[in-house]
Amino acid sequence: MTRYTSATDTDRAEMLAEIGVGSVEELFKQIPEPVRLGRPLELADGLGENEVFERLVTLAERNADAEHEICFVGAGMYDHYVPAIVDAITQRSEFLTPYTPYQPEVSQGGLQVMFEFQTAMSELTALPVSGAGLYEGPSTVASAGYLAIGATGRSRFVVSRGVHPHSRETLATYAAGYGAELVEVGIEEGHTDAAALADAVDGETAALFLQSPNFLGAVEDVEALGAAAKEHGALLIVACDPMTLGVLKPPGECGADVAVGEGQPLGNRLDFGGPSFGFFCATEEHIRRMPGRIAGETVDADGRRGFVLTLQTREQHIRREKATHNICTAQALNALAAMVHLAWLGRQGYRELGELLVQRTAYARDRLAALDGVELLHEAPVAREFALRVDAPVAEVLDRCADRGIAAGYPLGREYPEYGDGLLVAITERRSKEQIDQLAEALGDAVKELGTRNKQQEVPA
Amino acid sequence: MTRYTSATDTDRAEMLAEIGVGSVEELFKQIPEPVRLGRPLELADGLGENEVFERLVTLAERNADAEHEICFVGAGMYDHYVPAIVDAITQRSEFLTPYTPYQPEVSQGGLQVMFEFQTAMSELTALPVSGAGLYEGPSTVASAGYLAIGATGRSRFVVSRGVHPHSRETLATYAAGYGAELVEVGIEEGHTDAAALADAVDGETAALFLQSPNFLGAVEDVEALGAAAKEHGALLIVACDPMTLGVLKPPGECGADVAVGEGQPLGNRLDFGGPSFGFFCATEEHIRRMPGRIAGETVDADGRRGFVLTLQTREQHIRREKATHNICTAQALNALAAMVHLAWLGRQGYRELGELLVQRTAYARDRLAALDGVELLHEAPVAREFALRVDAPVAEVLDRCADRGIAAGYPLGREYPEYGDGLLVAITERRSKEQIDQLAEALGDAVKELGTRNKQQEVPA
Amino acid sequence: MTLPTITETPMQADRAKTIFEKSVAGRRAAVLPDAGVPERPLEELIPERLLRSEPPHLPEISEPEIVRHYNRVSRRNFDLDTGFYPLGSCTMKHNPRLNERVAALPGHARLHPAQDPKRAQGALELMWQLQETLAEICGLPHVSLQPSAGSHGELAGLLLTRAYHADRGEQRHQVLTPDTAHGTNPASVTMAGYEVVKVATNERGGVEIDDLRAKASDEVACLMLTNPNTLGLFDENIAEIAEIVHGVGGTLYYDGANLNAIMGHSRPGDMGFDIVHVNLHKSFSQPHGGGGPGGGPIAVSDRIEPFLPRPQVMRRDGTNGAEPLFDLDFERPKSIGRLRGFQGNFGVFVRSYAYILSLGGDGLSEASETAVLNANYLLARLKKGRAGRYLPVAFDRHCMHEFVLSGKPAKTELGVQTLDIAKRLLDFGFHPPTVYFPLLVDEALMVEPTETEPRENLDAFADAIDRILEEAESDPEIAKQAPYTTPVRRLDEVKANRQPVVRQALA
Amino acid sequence: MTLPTITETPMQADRAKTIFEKSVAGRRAAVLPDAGVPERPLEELIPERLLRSEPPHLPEISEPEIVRHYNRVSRRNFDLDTGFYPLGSCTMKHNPRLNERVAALPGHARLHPAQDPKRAQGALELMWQLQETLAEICGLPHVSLQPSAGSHGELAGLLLTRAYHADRGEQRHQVLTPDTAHGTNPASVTMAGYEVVKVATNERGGVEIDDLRAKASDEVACLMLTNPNTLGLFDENIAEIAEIVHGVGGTLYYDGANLNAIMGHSRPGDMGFDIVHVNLHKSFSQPHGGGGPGGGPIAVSDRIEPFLPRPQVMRRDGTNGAEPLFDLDFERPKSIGRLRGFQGNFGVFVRSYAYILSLGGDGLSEASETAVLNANYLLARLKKGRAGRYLPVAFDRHCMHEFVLSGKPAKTELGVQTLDIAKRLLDFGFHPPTVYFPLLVDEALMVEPTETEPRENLDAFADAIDRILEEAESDPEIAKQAPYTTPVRRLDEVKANRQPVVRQALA
Ligand SMILES: Cc1ncc(COP(=O)(O)O)c(C=O)c1O
Ligand SMILES: Cc1ncc(COP(=O)(O)O)c(C=O)c1O
Repeated sequence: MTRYTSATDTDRAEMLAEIGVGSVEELFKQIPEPVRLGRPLELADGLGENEVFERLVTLAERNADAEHEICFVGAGMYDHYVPAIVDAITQRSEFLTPYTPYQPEVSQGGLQVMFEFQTAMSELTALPVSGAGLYEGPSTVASAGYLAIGATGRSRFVVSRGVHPHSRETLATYAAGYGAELVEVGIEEGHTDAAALADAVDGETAALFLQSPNFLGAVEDVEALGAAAKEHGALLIVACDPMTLGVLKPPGECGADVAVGEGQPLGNRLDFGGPSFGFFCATEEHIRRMPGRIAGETVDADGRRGFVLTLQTREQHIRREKATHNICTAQALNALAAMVHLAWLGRQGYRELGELLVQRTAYARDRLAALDGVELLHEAPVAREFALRVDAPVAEVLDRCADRGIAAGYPLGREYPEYGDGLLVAITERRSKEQIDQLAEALGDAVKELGTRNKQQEVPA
Repeated sequence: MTRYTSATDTDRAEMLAEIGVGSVEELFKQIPEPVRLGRPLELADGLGENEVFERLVTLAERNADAEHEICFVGAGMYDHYVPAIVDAITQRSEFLTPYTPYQPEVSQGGLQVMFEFQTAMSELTALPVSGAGLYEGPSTVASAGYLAIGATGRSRFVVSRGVHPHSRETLATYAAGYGAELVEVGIEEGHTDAAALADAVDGETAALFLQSPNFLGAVEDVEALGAAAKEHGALLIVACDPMTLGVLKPPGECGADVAVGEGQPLGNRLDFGGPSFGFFCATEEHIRRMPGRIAGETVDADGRRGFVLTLQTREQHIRREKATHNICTAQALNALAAMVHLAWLGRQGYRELGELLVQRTAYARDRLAALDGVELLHEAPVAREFALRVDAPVAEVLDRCADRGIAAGYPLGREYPEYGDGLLVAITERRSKEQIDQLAEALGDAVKELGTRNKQQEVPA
Repeated sequence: MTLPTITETPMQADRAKTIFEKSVAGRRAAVLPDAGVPERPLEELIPERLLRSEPPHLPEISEPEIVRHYNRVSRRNFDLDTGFYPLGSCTMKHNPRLNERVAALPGHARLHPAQDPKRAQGALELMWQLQETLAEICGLPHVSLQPSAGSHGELAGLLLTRAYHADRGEQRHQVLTPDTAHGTNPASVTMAGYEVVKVATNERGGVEIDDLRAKASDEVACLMLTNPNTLGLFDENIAEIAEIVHGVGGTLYYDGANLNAIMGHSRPGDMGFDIVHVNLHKSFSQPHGGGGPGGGPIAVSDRIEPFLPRPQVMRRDGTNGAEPLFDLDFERPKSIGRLRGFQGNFGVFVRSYAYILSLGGDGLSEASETAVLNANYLLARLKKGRAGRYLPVAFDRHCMHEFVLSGKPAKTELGVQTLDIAKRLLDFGFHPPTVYFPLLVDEALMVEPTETEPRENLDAFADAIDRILEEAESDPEIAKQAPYTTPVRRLDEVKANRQPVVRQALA
Repeated sequence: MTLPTITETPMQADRAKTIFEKSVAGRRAAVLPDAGVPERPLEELIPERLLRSEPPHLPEISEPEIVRHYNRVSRRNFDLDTGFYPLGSCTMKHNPRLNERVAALPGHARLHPAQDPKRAQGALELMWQLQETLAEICGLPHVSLQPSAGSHGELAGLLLTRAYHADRGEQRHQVLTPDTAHGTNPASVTMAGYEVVKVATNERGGVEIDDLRAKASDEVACLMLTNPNTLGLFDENIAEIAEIVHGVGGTLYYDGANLNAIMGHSRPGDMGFDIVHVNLHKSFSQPHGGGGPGGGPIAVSDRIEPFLPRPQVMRRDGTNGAEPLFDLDFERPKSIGRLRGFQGNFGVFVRSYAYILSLGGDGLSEASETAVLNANYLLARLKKGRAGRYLPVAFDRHCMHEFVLSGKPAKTELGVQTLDIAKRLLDFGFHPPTVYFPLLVDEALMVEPTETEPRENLDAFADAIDRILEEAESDPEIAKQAPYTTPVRRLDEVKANRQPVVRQALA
């Protein structure tokens, strides 16, 4: 077995002598007999490094990953290209292996990165304050709810059905704890139903939750929808996709009080869903209610510039039951990855990438909608993902495409039974025109073969 | 196109102004018109990082590599497991991106590693002096020849046919330059023909070249064979496989004056043949003729311990045409990989690995030799590789095995026409008993199907 | 002019500069592929009022300079791969690079979380195997890998408790936590909508049974406990404690931060706990990453199982000798629901699973033994020196994998506080222990060496502590003004809090 | 006791200790798999007299401590990813991490070099494409990728020359090299069995034509030239030079170390060169690795082609529209033979090919432009300051991608040598230029900024040089005793040479 330890028999003997006991066993005597295990763990014996490697390779190769399949699946996590410098930097021991920066004098690296990250996210969302990152998107949405309750003293959430189903579900899970009622507002032609929303938001509402682009890919008119929240003194909480903010009006310019979202598209690999990070930005007034770590600038005893964890009186380790959140270990390394990716994209590249997504998405949408047996689920403007209806069983269509090495999209049925024939297709800069054309072919063939009606027959000869 | 540069149009304009020219073009005026290219290079336009990545993935996937094929090919380079810490350490910018340590004050990292590497190689070979590494095995053998000429003032090499064909060929190539005659001594039953060798070595002989285990896998009796060299005052140059020296008597204990070899098995990946490194160890008396960099210990102005490149008067940058070798850029990073691998193996692990190879090789040899239509090419003792004869066209046998995901070995025919039916099979710690059994099955089937005689028929019913 | 003398270290002299300050308009690193499709004006595709007018001020900088920036910045961190990091309660054990390697395999790293389970069998099997393994280690049969870290696991555990009681038609409002509890425990309690009730600590460092008995009632939903607790001591009364809490119908929650002490020796499930969280980034070697990512799987007993988060990884036996099939179960009617997006921090699971495969059952139990040996050895070494006088151990027993010293005598007798000692340790090249926690101990120093430290490092640390106390005996100012050699010296946290500057002002 | 003052930097205080000195008997990192086969006594398999009696004294140390050791040791290096590295003739340009990523793909990294070409088509195509690309850049139609670095390429070129002449029944003994030539050129000449004849340099820094003419004879096998030469100057007489050498039947060898100046602007083949080596680790971004690995492919003209090393990558057109097939050609009857094992430093080829794909033709030519711009800008900046007086440029022309200053005035007027300036630069955080080369220039400083440096770094370097000269004006001792802040200060090389300690003494 692999040990990663140093103690030899000699070490052990000498150390025990120093402690003054005869065996390690003696040290374990403080565990009362009845709760001792008294048998070896029923786990396999340890392995050498190359054996573990082979074992993991074998498992990994039983997954159809985006390097071996053309991946049009999105639904919140996207197959963006992670530049090589992201790996090189995040794998540096100096970033990979420290703990949370509790000793700022020897943690300036991590703290400065947090400060830079906060600046970048604040720029992206056009909100003045950003935290250093939370777990991932959906739980970050739930955390925003917790802030809203504290900030408004109210406990009713109005949530658009366009918000990611995972976020809505997680919000509900958390709400069962901190106590809040959820009201959902439906979707009409791709967009949040504005009229229903205006009705739903009232003086008891702590927060209105929107997402743009919403889960069906539609770009929402956040400003217009958010007016109801402003009117009733509810917070406007907007979930957004950080890869679209080079093109879309940022939440801060749409009246959002809080912007949150899934950080994965920024420098984080798919990893079957994690680790990634959630971002959390807000207006100045909420700074002392923000969840999680925040780095701040200051000076040292000699006047040198430096960074520290700040406003720690919000946090669990200082405030305990009065903390604004319970989070401790978060996702610092993932936030670093995002920061490096953003620096690599740069101001121009970030915008260009957003535009590239819009253009290719428009092409793909037109191309697929033109297929027999395929139509748009909605015609609302989209940025990087769009929803289709296919005239054939979606699961089977996806299997057919998979046989041709294409992951064609995300089936909407489980989470939106009303769109049982719905398919969500996502585009990244890795998805070339040729691949989109391949998808069109595969999807077209699949729908033709599996279609419930045969279009040919409909057309009079 | 990707640039990796910083100069913006503004930078360019201001820099040109500072230089006092109107355009970059003007700076290129020193190139006379007739030798200017005057047209763009006929190369594709540059690509974005993700496009280059996709392109290279596509190429890479058209190779059958040892992660996707069970590799029993050796012939000088072996599919050993490279521990993950080797990559982590060699990929650190601090080791990856400096030049040769010309400024020792800021190169102590690299210099100390060289010193450690020299110590380790000297331990492995049981010779007191080691250089910091040359290109790879075969050219290092040739470099040893150059040293022998200088050391003896003679120019005749006696070379065992058991020395790697690439080494013999490279030695011949070099010898055409520095002027030396090559005499080859044949193989008998796997071993260098001792009698022929004793005849071949004479008072004009600069060096005797042996390899152990030799190319056919046989462990040579270096001491006995080397006696002829000692007798005639020729240098005994021994090429060895560094992965066998935990088990086999080291060259330094067999009377070798120089030990050389291919370093790939130590911490270096296969890489389709390179980069790896060659090691070069010698007795004390040759220290001032050694090729390439050597690090030495010293102290700094304040008395601190430190390391420098030493005995530089051997080298081209100081001695120019009088240098003991022309090498400049060598393979420092690959030597670092070896050092980390050796430290990881450690004294015990290094020996255990050698023993593991011997045991599995013995098993594999017995197992394969028992197959119908397969027999041993020789019965000499082996350490980690052995030679078979197969009673079927070797190339076709290999194709059949490849169809079953197995690279069965190295065909001897090209380099040893006398063993046109010969197959060299190599074992590493990655080749499990199960894989050896799989090989036996595949090889057995292939030989049976392709065999020139049908063994069944031979046996009287 | 005289010869230069060193007044600042090179790193101190290199003042912090952010990447934004290195930005020059027009520079860039990334080059994107051409769209390759017929392009249309943006406004045709998305109404202009929904578009951004000006791109955000991201840095404009070339790739080589980005690399240099972050490489240089990285060196301003102290990290585990450089030196001893005995941060109590954090289990700073070695982070094997093998785990990084296997996590990076494209079959893991580029697997989309919404991939059809049929085409993600390897990933689901890995998760299932990890679940089984954690169940065996914790002594509880059911595991959910969803929680993203310890505190997320705590919240999950409390929500499970709520669901469990609700399912029985009960409403309970209190959660008991000992005064030694980690800050996340009470914070989680509040977040889960409960009220914290503190339980006192007895003279052996365990739960004060009488106090517990007094506070146990049908209002109590749960008792949260760490065992060994944050003093590094195993609570010998655990069976009785469990009986009391179960007696009033509460659940027992095990904060697994200290699991590294007892792997293969004792199991929370066997102690009577109903719910356990495991910190994959502590006991199971996931690197801490400067503050995450981590993983906080929970293991639970049968009665809690119905409420586990959705989706749950499941294994279906193959029929007629076929391979088993792995799937995600979304149909869990009593589930508390999702705790997060998708299935959890899968990349962390890969690393921890690789770690467990490497050590095996025997290796895990040996790891705990060595962790306990190391802690007791270091404690013994310290006791023999000046620390024995100025930094006495808070509860004088053999410890488990960590121990807590009190800096009270140092403060009163020498005039140096725990903080000063911690800062002075930095000059000696050590990361300080956790300080001022647990709150119960005055001027606490909480030391956890972990099993992966060789004895020499423990000796060197003990010697450094002794040197620092020796210095303080002759001049306490040395420690009070420390550190001297770190990239920056003591930082003004008050200023940072008063006028928070939490982002860079940009044009 | 007074408060500690810094007398050494933290790294200076951390004295060098080798991994062997950290070894403790019985410790280990690796765990090997079980043999898994019936084991037999070793002596049964290999005669005892051929066996090793005692294992070598390799370090005995745990994995975490190995990592710490090399991480700490690594920081004692200055590296390109940290700062400006204007080492003349070495082309310290950015090393993109993309290239490391693609080289590490298992299809490359774990491909056995003896794999049947049928099953290594991707690798062979890559090599073939790289050959084609280098041919186009060099203006010579045939390429061998075999040589492992520049000096290996030089040797190859000279052996090719020898084979070429032998094939014509000629025996020649001399090789001409200008006095500005790099040390590897004369060393290669000797190793290839030729005699070096030096050619003088004219007042514009080029080859002295009269001297060349005088030395050109039918004894001359070859002229080796760098162009731009090691002074960073393009030899305007190159056409005439070629004519002279070709006139006497010699070959022209191009040392490609300075190719970075002219990519896409001028081609050695068009200048009349017969053989060119390319340093993949200079112009084509392979990281230098602290002294390798590199790659030194050669490109040659038609008349040299028959003699190229074996094996050669070849492309066979597919019949009937099939894909082309790539293969290794071993049947080259006139070949000089192998220069090394297998096919060359393939991993280096992958990196350089990725680099070329990234930049493309336009990018390469722009890289050369920017390299030349940067060099001239830095030269202009330096000239304006004190360097103009104390470190004048050796040949006052526009330079190409690098330039050479002479420290002679600094030495005579200020009493500081080039070495002192170099050492003092270390304190300013810069890697010094190449010093004392080319030999022709007294107290030479050879500065090559490369295209990947931003202007600010050039400015900062110029400012540092100015500061150093300013210091020297008032006190030359400052430079003479420099450096002060590096991990060690000036090292005693004489001692190292007198009693060489080239390995650690072990038990
Ligand atoms: C005792 C204890 N409980 C809980 C936690 C919280 O764990 P996490 O940081 O994973 O949320 C910690 C972490 O420091 C801890 O030490
Ligand atoms: C001008 C010149 N020629 C030749 C060489 C030798 O190249 P290599 O180090 O690749 O052998 C160098 C390398 O420094 C050089 O600068």
